[in-house]
Amino acid sequence: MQENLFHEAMENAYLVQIEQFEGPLDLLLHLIKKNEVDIYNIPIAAITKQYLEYMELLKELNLDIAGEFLVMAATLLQIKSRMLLPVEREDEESEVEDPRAELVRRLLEYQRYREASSDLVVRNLLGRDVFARKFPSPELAEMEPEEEPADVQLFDLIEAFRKILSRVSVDTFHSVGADGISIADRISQVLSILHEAKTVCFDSLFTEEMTRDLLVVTFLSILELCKLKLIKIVQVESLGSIWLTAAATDDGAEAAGPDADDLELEGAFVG
Amino acid sequence: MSGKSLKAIVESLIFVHDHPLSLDRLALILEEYERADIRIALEDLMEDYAHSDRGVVLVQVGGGYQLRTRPEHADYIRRLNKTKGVKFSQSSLETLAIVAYRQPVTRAEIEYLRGVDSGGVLKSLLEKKLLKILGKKDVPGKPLIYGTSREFLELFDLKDLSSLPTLKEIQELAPPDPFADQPALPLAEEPPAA
Amino acid sequence: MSGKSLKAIVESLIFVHDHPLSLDRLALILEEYERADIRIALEDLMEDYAHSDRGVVLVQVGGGYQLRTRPEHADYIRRLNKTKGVKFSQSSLETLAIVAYRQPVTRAEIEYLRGVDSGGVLKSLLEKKLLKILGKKDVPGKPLIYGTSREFLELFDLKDLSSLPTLKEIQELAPPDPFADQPALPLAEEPPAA
Repeated sequence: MQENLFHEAMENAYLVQIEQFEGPLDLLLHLIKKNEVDIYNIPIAAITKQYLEYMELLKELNLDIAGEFLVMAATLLQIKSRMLLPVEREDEESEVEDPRAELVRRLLEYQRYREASSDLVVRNLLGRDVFARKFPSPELAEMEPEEEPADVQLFDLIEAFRKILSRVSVDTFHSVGADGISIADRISQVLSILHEAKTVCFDSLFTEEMTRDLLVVTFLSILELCKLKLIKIVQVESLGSIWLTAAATDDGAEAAGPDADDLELEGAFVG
Repeated sequence: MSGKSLKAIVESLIFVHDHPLSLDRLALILEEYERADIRIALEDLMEDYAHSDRGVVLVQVGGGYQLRTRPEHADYIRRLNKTKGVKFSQSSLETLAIVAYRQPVTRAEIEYLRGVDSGGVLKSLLEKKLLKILGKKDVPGKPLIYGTSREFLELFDLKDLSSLPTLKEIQELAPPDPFADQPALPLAEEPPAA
Repeated sequence: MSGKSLKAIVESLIFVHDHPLSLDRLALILEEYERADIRIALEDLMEDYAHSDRGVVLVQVGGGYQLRTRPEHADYIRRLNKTKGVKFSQSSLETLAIVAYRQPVTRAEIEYLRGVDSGGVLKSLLEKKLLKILGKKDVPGKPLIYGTSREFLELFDLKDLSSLPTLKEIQELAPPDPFADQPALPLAEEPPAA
């Protein structure tokens, strides 16, 4: 009777979106409820069968099956095979845990939060059931506001930074730009140019045929090199050309290369 | 009639503020008044609102006091605002519930409990400001830890986190079923009373 | 106590609306009530407010009805405004974010990233003590280099700079989904109980 559960359903053409199941735990709870079985004593063979049938159905419909569903399928099969092993009775003291125990704990815990979430949604929600004055009162608007930091979350800060980066250039902070060159790569290129030429004109590092991405990468590489004190930037006269020179190398600073910390910092922005 | 009573002052401050106003904040603003007197004024005000048949009630929510409309008037106000109000997906609600009860909590813990990837829903709840990043957990990998925000309390009409409804206890041991075709689970952490 | 009286309904509507609410508009919203009754409710409400010593008054203004705080409370309300913690402007937030993530950083670098002059906003963040000057950069022109302060950490409730979440950690929450545009497919539901 249960075998054709889902196929029957298809024939009945009851349409429902795949989102019906939040995940494998949700699906399992659904099957347990539908079959009216005791969650503490799940008939694992029957439930596994139905679970796999559902997976089969998804496949037939050419739907992508989330990895979590497959992992659970494997878990169910493993539990099923362990259930078939004879329980060794000789050692009464060390009780062998039921193969289903871990799964049942997870299901119970999940069910608990499911219930908690339905308790939440029936509360008097602000903006749905109850309303407050969520606008600046005219009394306040008439007064001079004084800016003081308070109402800002960490997430706002990260979001602000993300927006800046996306505005500057999508690829600027990507390790690989359109030219397939990262800031780190460009840093070493600029350094080797400087090794040979000792002094180069800033403008000569930016040529016409370079893409915008490469221009930006080059610029950031130079900034990074300044920060690492590996190069010096000199402008002889106001509005005159800018020259780059390798920083003094006597103390071996150059050999040390970019500071590991700084590179890590950089890594944080690379998507 | 003078309106210069402390109770009236407190009422006007709560009225004009667009978020719940805490006793601490009131005490800071009304520096010439004793904190104890402000507290009494608040209690009086709560009492007044509770015993009136007015359209507005004073509630304790999100760590402060706020004036809100009555739930039974929601329908009329929706007509005015032309909004249907917030709607949550099951995944958002599950995630909110888990974070609310288990905070500070990591993404991995949430995903273990829900059994599915929860990165997207976490991000969307952060964007809605219902969750916040509390910092990083002091374990290898330093994962981010999450908690609920003041906005969460405000949205769900909660005075504070301790006023969340108690999470249902998980029944630890099932009564053995003599008709079961499989042995009952020895799930109990503690042995059953022998 | 029922709160379902017309007077209470009218009060709640006036309360939540951000502009004066006219009788016409009220009559339109409360279609199941007689305009004459709504007018009476409004008059009753005016009467109630006039004879109470509450912090809020009902006034007729701009062709409608509006709840406002008592003028004699203006001084207290001004104090609320002072400690209000006005939201960060976008420019402050951007600058703070750049300094937080790229420190030590010069004004030129900030301006390169933001694409606009940032002198004013830097100054204001320095005054708020959220940023500090770390020193001068050893390059021609000796530009000042900026970093975040202890107050910055306190504001965001951070133990130290290393607990600042990275952009990568946030992006990892919801990596771009290549199947995001895939429409939901119809799927059969369980059959009706036969």
